[in-house]
Amino acid sequence: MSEKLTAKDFASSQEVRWCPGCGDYAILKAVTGALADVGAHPESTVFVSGIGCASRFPYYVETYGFHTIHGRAPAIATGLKLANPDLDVWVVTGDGDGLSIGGNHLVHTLRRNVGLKILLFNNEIYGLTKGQYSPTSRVGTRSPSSPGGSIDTPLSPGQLALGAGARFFARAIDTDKPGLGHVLREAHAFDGTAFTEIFQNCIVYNEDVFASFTDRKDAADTQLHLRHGEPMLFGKDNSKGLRFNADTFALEVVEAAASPGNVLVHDETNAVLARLLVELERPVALGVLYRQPAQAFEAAFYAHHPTGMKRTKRVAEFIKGPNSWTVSS
Amino acid sequence: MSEKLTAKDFASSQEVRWCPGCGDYAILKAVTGALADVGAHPESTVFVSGIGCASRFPYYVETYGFHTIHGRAPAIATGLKLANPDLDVWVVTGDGDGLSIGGNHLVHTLRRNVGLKILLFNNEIYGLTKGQYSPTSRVGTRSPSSPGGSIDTPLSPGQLALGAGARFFARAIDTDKPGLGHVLREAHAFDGTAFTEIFQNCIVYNEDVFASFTDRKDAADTQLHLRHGEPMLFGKDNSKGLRFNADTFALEVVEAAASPGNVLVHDETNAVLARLLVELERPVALGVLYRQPAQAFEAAFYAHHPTGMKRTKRVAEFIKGPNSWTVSS
Amino acid sequence: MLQSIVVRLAGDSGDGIQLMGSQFAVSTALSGRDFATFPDYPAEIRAPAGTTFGVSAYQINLGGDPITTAGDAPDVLVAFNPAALKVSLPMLQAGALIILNSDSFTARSLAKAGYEEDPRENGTLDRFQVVAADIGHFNLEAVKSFGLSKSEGGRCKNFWALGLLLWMFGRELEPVEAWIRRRLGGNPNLCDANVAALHAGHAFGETAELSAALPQVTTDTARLAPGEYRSVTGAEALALGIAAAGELADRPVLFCSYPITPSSPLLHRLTRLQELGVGTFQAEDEIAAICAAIGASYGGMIGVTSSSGPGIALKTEAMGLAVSAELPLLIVNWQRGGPSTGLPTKTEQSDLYQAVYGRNADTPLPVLAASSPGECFDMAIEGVRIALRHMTPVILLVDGYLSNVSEPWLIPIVEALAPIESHAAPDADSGPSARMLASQRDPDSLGRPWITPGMPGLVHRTGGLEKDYVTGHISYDPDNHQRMTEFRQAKVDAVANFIPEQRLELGPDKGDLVIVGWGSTYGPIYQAARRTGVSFVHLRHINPLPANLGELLSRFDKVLVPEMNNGQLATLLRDKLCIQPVSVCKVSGQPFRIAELVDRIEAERRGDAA
Amino acid sequence: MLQSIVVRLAGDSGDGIQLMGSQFAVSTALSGRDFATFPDYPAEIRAPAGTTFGVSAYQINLGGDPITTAGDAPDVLVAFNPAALKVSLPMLQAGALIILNSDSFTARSLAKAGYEEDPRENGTLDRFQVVAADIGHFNLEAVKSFGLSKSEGGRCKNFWALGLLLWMFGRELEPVEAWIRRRLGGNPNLCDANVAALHAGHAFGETAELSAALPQVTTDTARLAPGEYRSVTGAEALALGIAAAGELADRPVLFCSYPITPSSPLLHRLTRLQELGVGTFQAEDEIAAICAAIGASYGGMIGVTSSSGPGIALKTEAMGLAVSAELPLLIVNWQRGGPSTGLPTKTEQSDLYQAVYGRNADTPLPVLAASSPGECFDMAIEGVRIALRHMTPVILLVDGYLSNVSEPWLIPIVEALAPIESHAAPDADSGPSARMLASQRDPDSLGRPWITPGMPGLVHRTGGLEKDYVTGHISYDPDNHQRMTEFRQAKVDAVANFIPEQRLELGPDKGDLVIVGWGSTYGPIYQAARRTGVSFVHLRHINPLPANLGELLSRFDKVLVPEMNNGQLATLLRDKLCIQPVSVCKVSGQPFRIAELVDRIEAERRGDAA
Ligand SMILES: Cc1ncc(C[n+]2csc(CCOP(=O)(O)OP(=O)(O)O)c2C)c(N)n1
Ligand SMILES: Cc1ncc(C[n+]2csc(CCOP(=O)(O)OP(=O)(O)O)c2C)c(N)n1
Ligand code: SF4
Ligand code: SF4
Ligand SMILES: [Mg+2]
Ligand SMILES: [Mg+2]
Repeated sequence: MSEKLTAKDFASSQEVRWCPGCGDYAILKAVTGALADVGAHPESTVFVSGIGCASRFPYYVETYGFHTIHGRAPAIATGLKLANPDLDVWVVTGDGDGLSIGGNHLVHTLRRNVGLKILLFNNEIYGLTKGQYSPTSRVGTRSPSSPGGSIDTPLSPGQLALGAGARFFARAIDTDKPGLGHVLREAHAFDGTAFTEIFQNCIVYNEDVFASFTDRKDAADTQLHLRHGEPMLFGKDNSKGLRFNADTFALEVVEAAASPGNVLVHDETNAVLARLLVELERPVALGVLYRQPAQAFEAAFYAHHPTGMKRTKRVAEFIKGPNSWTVSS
Repeated sequence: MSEKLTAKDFASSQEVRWCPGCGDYAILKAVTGALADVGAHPESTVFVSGIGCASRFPYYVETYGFHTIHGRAPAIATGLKLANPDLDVWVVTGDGDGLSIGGNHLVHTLRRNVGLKILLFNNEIYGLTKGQYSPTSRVGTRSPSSPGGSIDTPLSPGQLALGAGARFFARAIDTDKPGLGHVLREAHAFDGTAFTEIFQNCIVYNEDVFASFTDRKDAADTQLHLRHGEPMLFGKDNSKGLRFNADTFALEVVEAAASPGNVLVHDETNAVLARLLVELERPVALGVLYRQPAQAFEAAFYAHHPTGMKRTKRVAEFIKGPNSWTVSS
Repeated sequence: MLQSIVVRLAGDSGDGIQLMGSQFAVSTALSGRDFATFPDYPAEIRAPAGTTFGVSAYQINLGGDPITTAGDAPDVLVAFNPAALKVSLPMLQAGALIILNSDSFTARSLAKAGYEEDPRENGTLDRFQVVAADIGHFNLEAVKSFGLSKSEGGRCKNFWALGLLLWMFGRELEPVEAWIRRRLGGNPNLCDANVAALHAGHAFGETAELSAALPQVTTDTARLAPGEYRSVTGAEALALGIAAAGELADRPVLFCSYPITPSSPLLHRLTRLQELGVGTFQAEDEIAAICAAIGASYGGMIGVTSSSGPGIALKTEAMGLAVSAELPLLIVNWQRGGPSTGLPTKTEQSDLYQAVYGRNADTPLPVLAASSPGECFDMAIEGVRIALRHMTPVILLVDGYLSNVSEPWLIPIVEALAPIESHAAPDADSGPSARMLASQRDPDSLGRPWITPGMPGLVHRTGGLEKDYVTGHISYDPDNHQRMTEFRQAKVDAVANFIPEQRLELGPDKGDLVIVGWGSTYGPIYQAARRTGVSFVHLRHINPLPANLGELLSRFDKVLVPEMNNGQLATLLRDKLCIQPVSVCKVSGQPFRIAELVDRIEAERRGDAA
Repeated sequence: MLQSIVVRLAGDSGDGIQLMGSQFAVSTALSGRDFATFPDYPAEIRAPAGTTFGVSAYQINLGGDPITTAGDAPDVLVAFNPAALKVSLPMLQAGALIILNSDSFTARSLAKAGYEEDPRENGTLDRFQVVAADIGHFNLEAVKSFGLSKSEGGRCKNFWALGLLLWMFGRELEPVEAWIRRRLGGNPNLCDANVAALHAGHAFGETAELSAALPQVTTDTARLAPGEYRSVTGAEALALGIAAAGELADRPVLFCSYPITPSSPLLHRLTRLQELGVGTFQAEDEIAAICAAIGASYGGMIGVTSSSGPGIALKTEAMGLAVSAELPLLIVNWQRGGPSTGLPTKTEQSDLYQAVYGRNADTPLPVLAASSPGECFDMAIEGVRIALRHMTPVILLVDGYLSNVSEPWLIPIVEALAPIESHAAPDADSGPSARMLASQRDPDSLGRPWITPGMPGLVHRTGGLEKDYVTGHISYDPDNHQRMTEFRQAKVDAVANFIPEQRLELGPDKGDLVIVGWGSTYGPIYQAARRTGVSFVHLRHINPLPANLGELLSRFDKVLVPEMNNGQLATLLRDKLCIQPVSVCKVSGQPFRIAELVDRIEAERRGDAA
């Protein structure tokens, strides 16, 4: 497989079985495209998923794929990555799979910084099980299991990840081809756990929950596309910018023209800033919010393993222990 | 039981079975003391725990107690609190019980803001199972399961809790009677999940891990005891203070005398500040780092239950459904 | 006049087949017929239109009673598209009537269904009577005046077809019309359009040229016991049963669950029963769900949790805690196809091993099973009754598909049922000895008093470590552990002293062959036994088994055990009764057909079974 | 000269009893005796000094072979304090020799132990020979010169007592001395102090006035098969076995686990075997542990996980995934007392149900059991061999206490063992059909090729949904599910074609009574069978059972099944062999005593058993 592969080469022969109009289709296109862009090899790329609509993903990608059990994909992927660190291991999960039943594995994978690219398709609902509210559903969400509206305060994937010690956190919108493509490539390049939240539209059970900022027509005012080292500008002709108010410890919107000097420049290595960006509601911060590389878990694992998992001695050299004795006939 | 109970009244008849010198003894004394201080009633107070040395705690308190299974105490306590919101429910857990196997329940309990007082005894080790490294053990911790030193980046209980949406986070040292007593009383008064990390010395498997800041002799320089609305002063005669550097987004130590104006005043409702305080290593921030009340989960649960879990109708009124018909003989 | 008739509706997931089916079932009920249904839909939420794996079907068997299965082979098929036809064809009765939505037979949809040629033209359908109608077209005509979008208008076609069907079976339109108005009242225009489609379909039935081909059908009416009836699904009946148990025990119920197919419908139902003192908590996972339920029971409410196999697996550790702490709990398992994620939307009976034997250590607990949608109500009450009487967790096994299957149900009079007793807390003399009261057990049920936090003077500690039989304190004493292990077994065995003797459903009380069934296989076994005249025993108490079962079965030369698994009840009977049953295993995710059981029974009697 | 003798060392958790015992065991081994040990310590890390529940004990049975248990009743007791005496007294052989640390018999410690009066004075000890020595005092004398703190110095007393014991048994001091130097080399002063204490204790033995009372003991030496031996615990042997399996399969091993008593020692051991291509991963919980192991197997390493009952319960869902995806995996279960947290430090055999039946759906997998510390080595290899041959998860059951029990072990020659074959990946012709290769199975073992990510041209998808038997794609086809369910059972059944026939351990090959055992009950059953002359069959393969077992057992009138649970193997035998065994259940957390088995056997033969 020397000649460069295209997005089509990464589409499997399996019939895609999401609802017509599901945001997952756009994500699938973006991922196969990104795989082609980064020159991934099908045989050394693996998609590991849990259970859910999102987790159907591996069937549709022409690479190795493991559709496992609900919530456990990060743990299985960790074992896989330790067994073969040369593999490109992607984890696809949902807001239920990854944050509800699987929350703990996600947290521990992030703090260990295992070399996995984790894509969390957040549609703020349990799709596959027919639309119950999820850990990211907003308070008051009416669903089959919360006809009167949900009362649980939702989790913020970004805050939880950063609180767990994540070293890469990015965000994108399912249908934002360039934005999603960008973070997928950055995630692929990151050595450690690259955690990406993708706002995904479930047209059947949670249609348009993200419309307030995904609508193309006023995207300029509702979306902030971050670039490290560049001023945080948005709005029509980048007319607006963000400033940090040291008294309130909060970010505030300013007219860029008015105060060019104090428009904040994005520093993706700043965890405090990252948390403020995660909280922003208008505009919503997209792109790589935080990136602070550190040795990946598998690298530390092999570095601490004197022989790098190679067998350099034989059991015979260990089996006798300190005190053996011989019985002669 | 009208007349006021004393700490001794809250000590059960059970023989305490921790190792001689274990930090848990001091915590037990502080808790029974706090129960007496706040005028708790034995019959309406419950201690729920998981498994671990810390989780032995309920046996030693003369209240209701449920020593459950590893990591699940917050989930069991949630059911109990929903069943009887009038109870004072305390959860006692360890860094393994609460952050390793039980991490997910902790996270979801915090985001829901269930009315539980959670005490996490952090000794940075698995005590009961004879000393393996835990999720809070520092990198390089040598233990029976990491003879070459652990490679996992530890979790910060405070960061994880705040990332999960905790609305009360406090810290204390096992042997710091006033400091611990203070946070226990504050935790008891909080309506919602009050999460308290207690630095606890495991003399057998992790002796003195916290000595760098628990040592009485230089406590003044290594400990910052927070009080809402008061300047963050510490050191001999409060000679030092903390300032926020808006360029680096970091807290820095200043000579209080030199710059009285810009010594930061503690605002326990500021989540950004709370995260900076959690990170502080010298001095270590103690007391209530963060408190931002919101409706407790059980309150919302009963508010959303039209009859507050009372039976106001009989099954007979529901059982027929919309379409019933009669077969006459 | 037919004794009974089997009708199958099949179309795309998007065609509203399940809704059409359930409305036809209600109308069937109101017409005084007995019936049984079998909804059969794809695993995907909305599989791509036109594909065979996207076909959603609803089968109903109706007529004179007793109807106990959805029927082996449909006599009437309504096929909305080629894929639906293709999937259903192999099941049909020879000479069956097929109603085709002909304008769906485009080249594209034929290809999607995997038809090389049009089955209407290549003789494929010769063995059947075919009635083709441009349902899509006529429906659009009927609703055109409402100015709906094409797709909106198209979505009325299930009611057009239902109208036609109602004409065929000579049914009233009124109840369906009323239902539409209740359901779509919010959108009068859409509401009227659907009603119009319904009437149009009905009117279409009369049109001369068709009615020649389309016979009007009348079947026997049911000879059901007198009383008030409704149509009920397993999920509906179980939800009502749980609420009734709360009423009979006069305790609130806290239902703690994490969604999973096919258990979720129970959660959904229970959220609607708040005024009955029922609360629901959607936990972060199955472990948290059972733990919260345990916490609720510890706090004095009736803790209930529900899931299916994979989720139940996760609950097994916590079940041990409930057994050790002697706390009541109802655990419902809606069994689905496995192993692992397996066949989530297909039914199975393969979690019996897990229920009876599936825990670490010697951790016995009572296990029940429901035979039909309506019986889910009774078994929920029985489960809670046992849980409170013996202070133990109880597992209720339900075959997954019963969740959505419906049948006519003689509405029970809850007031007439025996109240559920629980062991009152003893009088507190407070002081240290009070603690011991928590472990003073009733001599017959071996249940301990249900002492809950908040009760003055009874303060005590409990947990998952072994406890002293008398004081309830932690005990590592060897003899005490022996005693406690035997006590826990004795407690479960004691359940047998409180449950009814096993009775025969059908047939002579001794003879050459008896069939032993459990769960939803009741329906097909009942019919097969009736046709062959063999005896039939059906189990509702799985653990412990009724005390007289061994003696009862010993009166037969051969014991035949049909089950939708690889022989799990057979294992239990060998273990507990030391008999050697003959297993009839079906693990295809499909219920038994009556005919296959009849064949097998006859083969066994001839002695020529493999 | 005695055939064998049972010695029990008992003291406070802090007294270093376990260390003293293991050193005495090594010395026993080096002296050419056979032996078996039983460490018995409290659940608490360090229970309060002087309490009965804080007593830590180490029992060893030594002498001429075959020694297969730690002995029913100690002939010699070394008691470091009153609590140790009180706990041990009921176990002693009449006339046993008791060595007391007399200066520990203070009023305070007597009270702590719950003695109203001094047992040395009220006749309690009349039936025994008592030798009192101020061990504490003499020890401090011996180490005084090293200027240690009182507590440090006091902690040498176990070596002082060991010295005395070594004198009693006429042993060399050198190996122990060498061990002390190895272990404490870092602290020469402390090291010398302990050595001095050792010598002082030994010298003390010679002193005239004592030796009168203190006999020197010599026992038979063992007639062990010639070869090189070592003393080994179950944890040591299992760790070595896992490493050996990796060597024999020529694959790295990834051991993924979460600490739990009594499983942790295996994890600790394996962290020391890195040069053998073994890696260890301490996961956040048991679910993550088995999942990481599954991921490792999916990636081509040998995935292994270990826990005890409660943790295994949490792993059962993931086991189903490994079965469904046909991935190899070794799951070790160190069985402890339950239910729930139960008796964490006590041994039991009560997870057999869970291992054989404890999963949702029809999810069979092979189950093995180890009979002795040394056999843990063989069973680890056998487990991995089966896992790789049949591409299936395998459960290995080990009775918890074997983890720390030691015995002399004839050191195996790993090079001489048969290599472990795995199903090589087929040649990739790439293209779509390559995917199917993943489900082309070996006709005998039914194992599929172990295709792992990274292999070019074999790219495919797998998972927990039902798969088409041929293509491996997702399949909801009813007949395919039937076929796959039967295939999964057939695969486990096929294991029986590769394992040795069941043989008799002892006794005639037919007769009135045969005892069937499994796991660690081998020891006491062996002795009891030998003394009573009955036949003895011991199982190492629990599922599937050896093909000839049914026939073998059918040659006996009565089958007696002693087990440390409430009758779980008996259930399995009824289920699989349709025989009716007689259960002998002991659930006290203590191993069987030989005498109680002998009594039971004789009662059964007389036919007067309850
Ligand atoms: C152990 C277990 N519990 C529950 C389920 C049922 N289940 C499957 S997917 C899912 C949640 C899916 O939500 P999410 O992860 O957000 O994925 P989505 O379908 O929304 O893409 C649940 C509860 C399961 N399959 N296994
Ligand atoms: C399901 C289960 N897994 C594992 C264990 C073993 N276990 C008991 S306590 C514990 C960790 C204790 O550590 P921590 O919570 O920090 O408490 P500590 O003993 O340090 O106070 C573990 C792993 C268990 N009892 N149950
Ligand atoms: S249910 Fe929602 S998430 Fe699932 S496939 Fe359909 S649209 Fe997509
Ligand atoms: S092991 Fe450590 S934490 Fe546990 S009781 Fe002993 S000192 Fe305390
Ligand atoms: Mg979702
Ligand atoms: Mg700890």
